[in-house]
Amino acid sequence: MLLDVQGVSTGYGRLTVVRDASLTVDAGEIVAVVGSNGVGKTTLLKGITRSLPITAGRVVLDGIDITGTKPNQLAGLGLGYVPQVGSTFPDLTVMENLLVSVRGSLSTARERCSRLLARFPELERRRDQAASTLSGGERQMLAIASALLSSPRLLVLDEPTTGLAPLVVQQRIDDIRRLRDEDGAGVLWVIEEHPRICLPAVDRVYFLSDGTVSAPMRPADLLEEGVLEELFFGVRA
Amino acid sequence: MTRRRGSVIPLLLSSLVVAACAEPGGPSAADSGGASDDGGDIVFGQLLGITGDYASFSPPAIEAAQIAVDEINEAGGVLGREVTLATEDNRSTVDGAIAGYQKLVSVDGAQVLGSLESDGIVALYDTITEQQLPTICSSCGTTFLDDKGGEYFFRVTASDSDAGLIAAQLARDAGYKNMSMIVQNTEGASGPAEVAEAAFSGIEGNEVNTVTIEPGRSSYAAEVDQALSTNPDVIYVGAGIEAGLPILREIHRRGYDVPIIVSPDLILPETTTVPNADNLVAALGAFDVDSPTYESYAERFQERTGEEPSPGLYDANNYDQYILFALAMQAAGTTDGSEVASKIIDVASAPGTKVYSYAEGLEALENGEEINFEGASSSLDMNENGNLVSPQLSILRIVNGEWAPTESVAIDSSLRPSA
Amino acid sequence: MSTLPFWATVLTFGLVIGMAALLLNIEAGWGGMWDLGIAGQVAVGAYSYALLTSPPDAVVPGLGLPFWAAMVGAGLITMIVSALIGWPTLRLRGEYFLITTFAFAEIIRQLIVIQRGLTGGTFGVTGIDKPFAEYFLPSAYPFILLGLAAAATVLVLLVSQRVSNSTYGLTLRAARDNEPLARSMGTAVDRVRIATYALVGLMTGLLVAPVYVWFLGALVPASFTTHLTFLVWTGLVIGGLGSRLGGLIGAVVLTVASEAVRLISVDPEHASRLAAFQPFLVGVLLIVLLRWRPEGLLSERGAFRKRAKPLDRIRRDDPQTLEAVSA
Amino acid sequence: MSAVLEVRGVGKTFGGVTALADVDLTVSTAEITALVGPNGAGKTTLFNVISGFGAPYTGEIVFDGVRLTGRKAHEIARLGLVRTFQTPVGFPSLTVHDNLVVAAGGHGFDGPQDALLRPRADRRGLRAAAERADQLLGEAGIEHLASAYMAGLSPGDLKLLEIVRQLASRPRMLLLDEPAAAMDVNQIGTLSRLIRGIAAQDVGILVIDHNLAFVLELADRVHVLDAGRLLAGGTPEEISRNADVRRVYLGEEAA
Amino acid sequence: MQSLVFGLITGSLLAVATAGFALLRNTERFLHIAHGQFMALGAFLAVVLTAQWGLVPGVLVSVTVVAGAGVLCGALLFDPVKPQGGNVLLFTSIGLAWVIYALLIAVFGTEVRIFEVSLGQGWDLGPISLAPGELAILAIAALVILGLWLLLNRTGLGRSIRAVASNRELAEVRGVPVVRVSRVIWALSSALAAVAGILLGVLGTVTTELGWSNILLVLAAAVLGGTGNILGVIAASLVLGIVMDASALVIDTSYRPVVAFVILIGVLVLRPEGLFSVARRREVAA
Repeated sequence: MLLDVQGVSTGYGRLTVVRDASLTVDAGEIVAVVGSNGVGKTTLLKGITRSLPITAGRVVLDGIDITGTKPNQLAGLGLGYVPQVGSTFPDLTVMENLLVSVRGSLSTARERCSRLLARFPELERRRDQAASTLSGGERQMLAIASALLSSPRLLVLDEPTTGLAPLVVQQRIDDIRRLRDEDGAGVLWVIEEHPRICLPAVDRVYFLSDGTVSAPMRPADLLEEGVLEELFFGVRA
Repeated sequence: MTRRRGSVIPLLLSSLVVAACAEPGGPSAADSGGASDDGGDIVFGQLLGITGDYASFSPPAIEAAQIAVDEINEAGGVLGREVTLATEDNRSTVDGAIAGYQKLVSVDGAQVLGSLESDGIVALYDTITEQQLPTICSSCGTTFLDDKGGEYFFRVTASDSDAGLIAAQLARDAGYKNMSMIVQNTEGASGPAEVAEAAFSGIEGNEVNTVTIEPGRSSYAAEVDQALSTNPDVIYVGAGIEAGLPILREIHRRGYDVPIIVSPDLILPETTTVPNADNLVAALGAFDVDSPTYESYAERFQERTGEEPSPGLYDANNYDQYILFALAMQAAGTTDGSEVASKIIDVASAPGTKVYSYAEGLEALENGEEINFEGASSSLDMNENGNLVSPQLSILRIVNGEWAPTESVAIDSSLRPSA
Repeated sequence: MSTLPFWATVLTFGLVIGMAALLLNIEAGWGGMWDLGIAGQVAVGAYSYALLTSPPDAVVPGLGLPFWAAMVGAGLITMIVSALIGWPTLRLRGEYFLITTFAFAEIIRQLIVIQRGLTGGTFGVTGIDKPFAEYFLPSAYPFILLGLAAAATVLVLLVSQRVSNSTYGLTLRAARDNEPLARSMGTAVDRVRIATYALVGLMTGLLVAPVYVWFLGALVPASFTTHLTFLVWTGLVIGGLGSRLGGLIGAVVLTVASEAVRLISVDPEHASRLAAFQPFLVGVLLIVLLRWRPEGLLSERGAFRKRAKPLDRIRRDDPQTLEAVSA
Repeated sequence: MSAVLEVRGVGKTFGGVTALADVDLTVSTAEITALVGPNGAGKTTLFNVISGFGAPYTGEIVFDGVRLTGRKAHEIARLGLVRTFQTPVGFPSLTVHDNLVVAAGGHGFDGPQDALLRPRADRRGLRAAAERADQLLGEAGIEHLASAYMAGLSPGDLKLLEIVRQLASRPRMLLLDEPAAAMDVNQIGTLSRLIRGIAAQDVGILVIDHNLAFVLELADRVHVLDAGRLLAGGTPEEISRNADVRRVYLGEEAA
Repeated sequence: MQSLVFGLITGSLLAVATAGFALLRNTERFLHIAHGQFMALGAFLAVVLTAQWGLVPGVLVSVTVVAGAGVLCGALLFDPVKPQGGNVLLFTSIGLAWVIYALLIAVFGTEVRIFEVSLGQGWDLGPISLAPGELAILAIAALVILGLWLLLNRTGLGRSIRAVASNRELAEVRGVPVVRVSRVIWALSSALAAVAGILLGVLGTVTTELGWSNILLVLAAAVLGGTGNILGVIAASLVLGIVMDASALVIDTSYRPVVAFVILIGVLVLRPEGLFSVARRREVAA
């Protein structure tokens, strides 16, 4: 098991937002967490990626307990995280954004980044532009690309498709699939918008409401007529 | 300003206040002059900038004061009592001076006040006059005291007006016509500079270009450039060491090789190292190096510090002021402030037997003679405003890497703007 | 010898700084306007007072008004100057506001230095008219001055108390906490802030500056450097930003503690080390208090406890929260 | 049906990006109006435009017969058009009670003059505001929170107070920005009752929210905003069947 | 012309002083008022040490010592109060400024100190005059700034620093050792302060007031430069230096210090994001 989250509670200060959340991700698997705005999806991810303190439970990454680990050590342990807000360095160029994630000598780093950029032709064209000049979709692409540089075995994505046009959303989904298929990575993916576009790409899904994580479900069950409507709209169409 | 001093109302009101505030059984603070005559040690107060802008002047001045007090005590003290020195820091600021003054007067019980520089003293002028505390200042050049002294205020140094006049006189006598003045925007520097400017430009055919500078800048290149833009044949630099030194170096850097008259603040060892040191000339209230007082003082100063007294640091002036206090107090026969103050001009000036040490003066006074103390810094003869009548001024230049007096001059009073 | 006049003088200075700290508390503690230009406002008030009282034939000529009229005049002048400074400045946020007020104070001080004809330049203004001086012996006057300072402090304290218990004070604190929300409730935040700036200016010119002038006895620009600003700020931070009495207590503790050093007798040779004590004390107090008791000796919550029960500590001015709100 | 707010052809751009384009919207006091749309659709931008926050826009907004163009936020609030905020921090270092007092105290707090020159009147005003605050706390059933500091409240309580506080000033119309976010089911129930109660008192309501379930249940009329444009408008039933809305929300391919 | 050269010297010294200040402002997000005192500390140490050990070793040792002091202060004084936000950091820095100021007085005394270095006499180069020492100061300042720019833009460490400045949380997520980078920034910033203090001391004099008298100008330059790019800070410093020195041609020299602050206020009121700040499009999440 790549990621094992066991009964985790986390939140801001004394405020517990997520309670007793458990979920798992296996290698080569895309796992989604679905839920509407404000139910604690981002909080859960911040807890897993150690940006927020965990008040109960533990997080195990590939057999290593990371409950007490500092966020900047996670990349070295094979966890790549793309936050929802502020997922790029706006003042750095595209190339520099990528280089930040690479340790080791400059020449090998450049080589690796160039190889990676070859997979993202839109970014390749803008390699010396500041990230702040990119469009929303390009920015998300850059964010995913930079997370990939640490050769993660687990990729944690916080709503990478928010605010993107459906066509662009599909492109991002293809990127994510490729990760699973080509690199054999596990993906934990938070989805709020476009569930119907995104869910077919997913292997397993958890539904999050009011800080509580449901039992794992098959995406196909969710995609059945009316289920999403009930979860999201509260009515049966 | 009318002050109904001595009327009954103030006494009544004050005693009420004091009764309400004073420590039970403690001595009343309402006595004028601060201290009561209780037969213990006599306290000479000393208020100067141990820290802050004037800090570099205080170490030698404190040594000099201690030399004076030791001399007084060795001769048997004043009125048969020991003299002690109480020193307070004014932080070179006004509020520091006020707190320090209160400490000296009310805590230490200082019966006279010696001070070094002008700022705090000018602020305290009214208070000191009202409290009738005899006060001498050893390096206050401020023109404020030109007509305000004489009652409780005295100074044993030349006025800034004189310092300004002599600068103009120097330039005139050397035949210069076109002077550029670089003047720091502080009271000590701009006071004399204004007098110099008025006096020099008052002479027909002369031109003056004045550039004001603010201290505390990283460089003064632009200001110096402007001063040099009129191609002066003589430059006047009135500034403290902090700004003065870079200005002198900057003048040299710009390749100007004309005489530079500097204000007394710059007569310091540091300025002897500037590349254009040979061009520098300054005038200063001279130490009367031939006087026996100076010789004996200089010897003791050398013993204590291993250094020569330096006119630019006013240590001999500081020594003189405490000897004057002691003699005046002895002459008055009391420590009462107004009595002592009224004797200061008497013991400093003719007529009277010339005396060259406290012991000599004490002896003469005990013999009932009038005395005229000749100080280490000058003859100390004062006019009715407590200003030196004929400040001895000498022209200093840098000789063999040291500031040295080269000649003495008297002020040409025809240069005085009012004259 | 009695140390009382000395303490009276020190305490007078402490009250001057204390009054300024109380006013700063209205502005910064409750209003959230972190003003680094206090020295400038005090300077405007002090010079206004001095020039209004100074006789027309003095070295630095003035109008020769009686002291009370000059106090009112100084109050009005400082109020107008403060409002004029506040008008462009108050639109700026955070550090930009800090820097701008800082710069304004420095400009005022430099103008005082430069405008010799009006202000006496670095020579300063002497011969200050001290009220009631003619009725008392000079040795008793420190106590009179202390009494006047205490009376002025009581007035400032009354104003501060009134503000703290008024709708205006509540609005001020609300606008500090969350400006967009305050606007959305109909509060003209800019107007409230300029009015606050003007009120602080008025009180500074009316009371703080004159007492400071009486205490100083003469004005030189060196008395209005940023050191004065930092002294007031340190007093307020020590006492507790946002509390009712903290500024006063903190400032008095600070000034008394740093002047008490004078009572330690040392060899003059070591005097410069001792003299370094005041800045050292100010600095250490600031660092230590901010670290271990950031709310100061008295806290805002303590001051407005009434019916409040303590909850966990909050981060005021949390930029993220406010940014999120205004986004 | 009396229209209290009319938005006519409003458009707005940020540095070349169109945030709103030609938005028409009418809110009447008779019904609860909702505005839904995905993230970045421009809902909050529209709120900011209406309530006077942010830079100028094109088009026209009329509230109660008064053109709002060029008016400052506090002036608009004084007309009785009051908004809430998505992040409901309130005034964090004031107590809940004081938060309400600020809102209830009327709009006239422009400076210290009343506090200093008319202290008695000021005190009376403060007391009246405090009574109004007590009453509102009672109505909302949260008296127990009166002396708590805002900074210590739970997100749900903060959300609730965000509305209760703005009610204190007796508005003509409320703009509610995501009132149900971060609330649990029970709180959402309370919230819906509260909003309906307000609407019943002839107060106009425009609510934006992500939570479609909540909005569809609450509102009488729903508008859908996508990429700055109004996509659809109608009753909740119509909206939940609308193909465009499904496409935008769930990502279904348009049929 | 000549005043342009003077302005260039003033401005380049200001740029060295401000670069370090801006580095801290952009990464640690507070106004480091004690930066001025680090300048004074560097100048005093260098005056004393160069007199004993010669110019180069003295300067190197004092810059190193100041850098170390900066790291220590950052770790012991500032890191613990970081969660309390920029204002607390700012006032902690003011407190530190007072403490260093007091220690300078206590240890070195208040006497004016000078470097025993001559800048030589000016060469006449057409309309301008430039002394070898002035050229050296300009060159050193330029080298320091160039070195800083290369470090920031051409090395991994520099990228990490800029990444922390640009988005601290993300930098942490991307595996940047933020604490270590923060230490490096403190060292770098303090070392720059020391270099600036020494250069100022060589050009003028060294006094305990050196820190206080320069910090406001540093603040002004940093704010005018904006937070985006170190080049903005350098440009702002040069502009301030040149305008201050060139103002002597137009108005009385006593107004020189006022000029800088009037510009500062004017710019802040008209363009609060700074004169040279690259208009940064914010990442819109909503």
